Amino acid sequence: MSADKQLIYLDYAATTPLDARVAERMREVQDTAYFNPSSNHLAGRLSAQIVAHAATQLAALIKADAASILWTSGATESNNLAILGAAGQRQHRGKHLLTMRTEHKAVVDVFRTLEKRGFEVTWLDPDADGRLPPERLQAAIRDDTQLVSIMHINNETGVVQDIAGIGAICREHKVLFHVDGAQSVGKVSVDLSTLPVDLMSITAHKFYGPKGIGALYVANGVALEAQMFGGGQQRRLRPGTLPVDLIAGLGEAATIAAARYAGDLRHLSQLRQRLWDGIAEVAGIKLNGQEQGGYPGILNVSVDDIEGESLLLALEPLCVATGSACNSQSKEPSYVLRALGRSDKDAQSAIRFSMGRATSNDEIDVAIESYITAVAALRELAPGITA
Amino acid sequence: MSADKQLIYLDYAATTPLDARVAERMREVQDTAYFNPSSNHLAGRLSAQIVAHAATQLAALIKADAASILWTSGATESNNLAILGAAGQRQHRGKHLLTMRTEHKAVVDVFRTLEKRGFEVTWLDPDADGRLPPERLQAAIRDDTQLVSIMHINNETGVVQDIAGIGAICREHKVLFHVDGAQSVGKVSVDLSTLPVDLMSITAHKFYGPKGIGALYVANGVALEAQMFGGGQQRRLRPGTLPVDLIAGLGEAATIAAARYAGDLRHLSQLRQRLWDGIAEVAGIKLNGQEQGGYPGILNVSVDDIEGESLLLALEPLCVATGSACNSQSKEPSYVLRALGRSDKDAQSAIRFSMGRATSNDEIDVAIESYITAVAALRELAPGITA
Amino acid sequence: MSLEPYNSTVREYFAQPDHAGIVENGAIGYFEDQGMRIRLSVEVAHDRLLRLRFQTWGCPHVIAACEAFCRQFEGRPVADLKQFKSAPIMRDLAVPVEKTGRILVLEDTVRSLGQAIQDQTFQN
Amino acid sequence: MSLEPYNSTVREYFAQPDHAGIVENGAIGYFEDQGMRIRLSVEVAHDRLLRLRFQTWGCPHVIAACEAFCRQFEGRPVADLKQFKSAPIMRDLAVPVEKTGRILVLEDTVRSLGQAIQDQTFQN
Ligand SMILES: Cc1ncc(COP(=O)(O)O)c(C=O)c1O
Ligand SMILES: Cc1ncc(COP(=O)(O)O)c(C=O)c1O
Repeated sequence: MSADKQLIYLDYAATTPLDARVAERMREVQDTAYFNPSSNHLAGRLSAQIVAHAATQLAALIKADAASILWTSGATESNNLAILGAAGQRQHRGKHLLTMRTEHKAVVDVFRTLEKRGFEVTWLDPDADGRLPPERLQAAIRDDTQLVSIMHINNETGVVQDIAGIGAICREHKVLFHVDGAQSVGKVSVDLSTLPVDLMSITAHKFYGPKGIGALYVANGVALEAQMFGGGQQRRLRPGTLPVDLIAGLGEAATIAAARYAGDLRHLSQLRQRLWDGIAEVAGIKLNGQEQGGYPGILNVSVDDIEGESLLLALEPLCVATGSACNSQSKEPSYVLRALGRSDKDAQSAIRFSMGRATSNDEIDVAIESYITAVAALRELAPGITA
Repeated sequence: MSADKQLIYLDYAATTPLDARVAERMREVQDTAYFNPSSNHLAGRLSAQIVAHAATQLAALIKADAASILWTSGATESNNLAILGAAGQRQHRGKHLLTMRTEHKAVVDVFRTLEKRGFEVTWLDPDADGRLPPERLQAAIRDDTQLVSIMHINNETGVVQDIAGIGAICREHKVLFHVDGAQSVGKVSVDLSTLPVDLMSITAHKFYGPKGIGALYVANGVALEAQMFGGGQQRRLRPGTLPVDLIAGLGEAATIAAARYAGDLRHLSQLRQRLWDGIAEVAGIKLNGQEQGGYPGILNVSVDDIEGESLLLALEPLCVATGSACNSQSKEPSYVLRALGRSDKDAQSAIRFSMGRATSNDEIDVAIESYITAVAALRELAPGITA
Repeated sequence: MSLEPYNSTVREYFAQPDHAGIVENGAIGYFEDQGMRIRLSVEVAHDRLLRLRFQTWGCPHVIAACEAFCRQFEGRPVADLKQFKSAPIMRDLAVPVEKTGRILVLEDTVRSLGQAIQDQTFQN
Repeated sequence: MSLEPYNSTVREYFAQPDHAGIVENGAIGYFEDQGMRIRLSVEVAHDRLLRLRFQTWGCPHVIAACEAFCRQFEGRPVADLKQFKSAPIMRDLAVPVEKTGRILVLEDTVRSLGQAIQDQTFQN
């Protein structure tokens, strides 16, 4: 339990290291094309070309048009721009919006803000496995519904939503559809040439790209109100000097992801199975999310009669998350797991293991042993009184 | 005039290359502490410590408290958050705001947005040398004035405003004072332990730090409305996964700047003098901005009877700016120079040379020759008809 | 941001809770609140707290507070229990303010333990 | 973002404006609008545009358009001037839409030149 021990990082859903080729590409750009892509001179145009190339790389990953890519600082900003921007743009037509209770904070808090501004938000519940039944969405759509926002892959549980089915319903009702793709783009197949999606949030640092850069996919013809002002960059939708090196890094990460995500998924599936096989026998353990069909990079489990914070400390030097990593400051039991029907106590004991490209069988084996040992040790501390 | 020739970069006011030590620090963090600083485990805490250290580095540069540093994606976002955030927070007290006509677009466009939202903005004019006489500000302040926003160093002309004098007037009238310090922090002395400033926007890429990261200094006790929502990061004022490597890079750039800005200023002064001495004899040339006392990294000149875009092309492979680099897409004559009393034609012919740490006398000499030659060549194209 | 949430004492006591366990046939104090549960048990001889043990369902600070209490009071006169205050422990363990309530559960458990010792004494 | 604003033809004509200058005692066409000014001068012989020169205050596209016009029409019959259209030049030079108006100034100048030649002819 000491900080000196070698860290075992199983928190890839929080953030990933830079791919070596991405880092190299960024260095190259930093050295030779560190210019402002908006500058109207040779140097600026060099950087502008790099930005344009990165847009084609990201567009190729998601099978979209490069012109539909808007650069942002990450998925939080993309979600804010998509939701506030679309709601604002369409409010004269109606003020009803739809989302789920299990969305990331960067969606939930945006809708809460819109509620304060006079919008009406319907918060849909998932089934016990975390999925939204399309009929439930269908039933909630009204004449004045303007926007539906549903995430692709849940950051806590790995639950995968039926984006095609949900999108089809939105199209049918002519409602805009935003998808928080922070946990999916670069990790699973995302084909926007067939998926009926209008807006999708993307962040590079979840798929081995740089932190501090993301994108918003904006389908052709979709209008948004800008949320930041100043300068003519990016069709006035999102001003600010473009970080050409970060954008180049995102582009490179996208190209790498396109080539290897299928292999990554096989690797992750095997790791997840090994981990689950190793801890499934712990008394009172419960898997949070889908048994099958979820994103294999995440395994989220609760366990009876264990205090979550002590469990986390007992697991050191394993680096895993309790609740949402993006929100782990708060000691509140995860609202995502509560929405899946878990009790406060179950939600409080939840641990999210999230694996990545570099995760090895050995690390999984250490994780298994640590988990079993930690649960046993904490149970020893409180026999009988923990019923 | 061909792209093959070696670029001569004289656009440091648009953006700067990474300092080698900054790049090294970022690599180190990318390799060993790429974690999410909000993650509640050993790895996350490692990254959190790096972020905390960077805050002390930036705070030391501006002589402020580390707790007053809020991380953003750059000065555009900082300006938006400061101005929209302060105006929103204080609107129940009054809706009058004060700024200058010569601010950066990332301030101007924010105030334009506030005008559309029902705020009243007074746009102060500078004197012919670009400075705001404090009396003019004093006279414009009303009982319902809530915020004054004045930039420290102008990005087009290098004009330096009297932040101490302006701030004193704001304090006296209990009006919040925001300073766009994008062109000053890291380049000149900024001492917030004595300057009466409530909010200051900072961006790393103007002082040899990374692009895509900036900060907003928020003085103790100053309340802002958040402009982005989601997650509990940064006291809910600015959510999103913190880019630990970029933040570490900003911190390092701040430490380096603190040690060398005085020497940089001497170097720049000498270069600017050399450049001005070299071109001052061109017929019809006019210096835009302060003769003395401006920021020495920028020299902005107009010249009679020359079309600016052709001048820019004729100067290749010199990389210089016309109008504002951050806005050089638009071919409109610079509104900043117009506010200094320049005619459209003069503004249109303006060239901003901006020098940096790596600029050499040789490069200045090439710039001088190119400028003289280009002006002569274009005048040859249109003798007589250009009166 | 998550700067170090546990000081070295908390880490030490959490890693080595030497006084975890139960004293068979000892006097028992118990309290639960705020989702935390603590059980203290003690063997008393010659009006002294001879062997002091704890069990708890709680966060690392609660576990460390229990261990700290046992270390401090083992061997001392029963009468000293009356003087127990959680404030010094909170200081030693650098318990964050939002957790203060949890540590007060220990105070209640100690009171309950004192009562149990008294009851046992009267029974004999 | 500033992707390449000038194609290779614009760059070539801008760098080598071979037809820049004025024909002394030639017929002169002049027009100004949108801040652009163009002067064309020509020496006419046997109803042909023998030597064609331009002067201009304008952006690179305007300069290149003038040069392109001179290159195309030098040596051709005066009557051809009537057929001049700026559209093909705009295409060859990939003139951005927002600059279309500027290039139309060239059309007006060519018309003025045609008129001047006619006037000169009548004068003679
Ligand atoms: C589902 C989801 N949405 C949004 C975000 C926010 O992304 P970022 O931190 O890049 O702003 C995250 C992760 O932090 C996430 O997992
Ligand atoms: C004075 C000034 N303010 C704001 C900005 C915007 O900074 P950033 O591009 O980092 O958002 C700039 C430069 O672009 C600037 O020069």
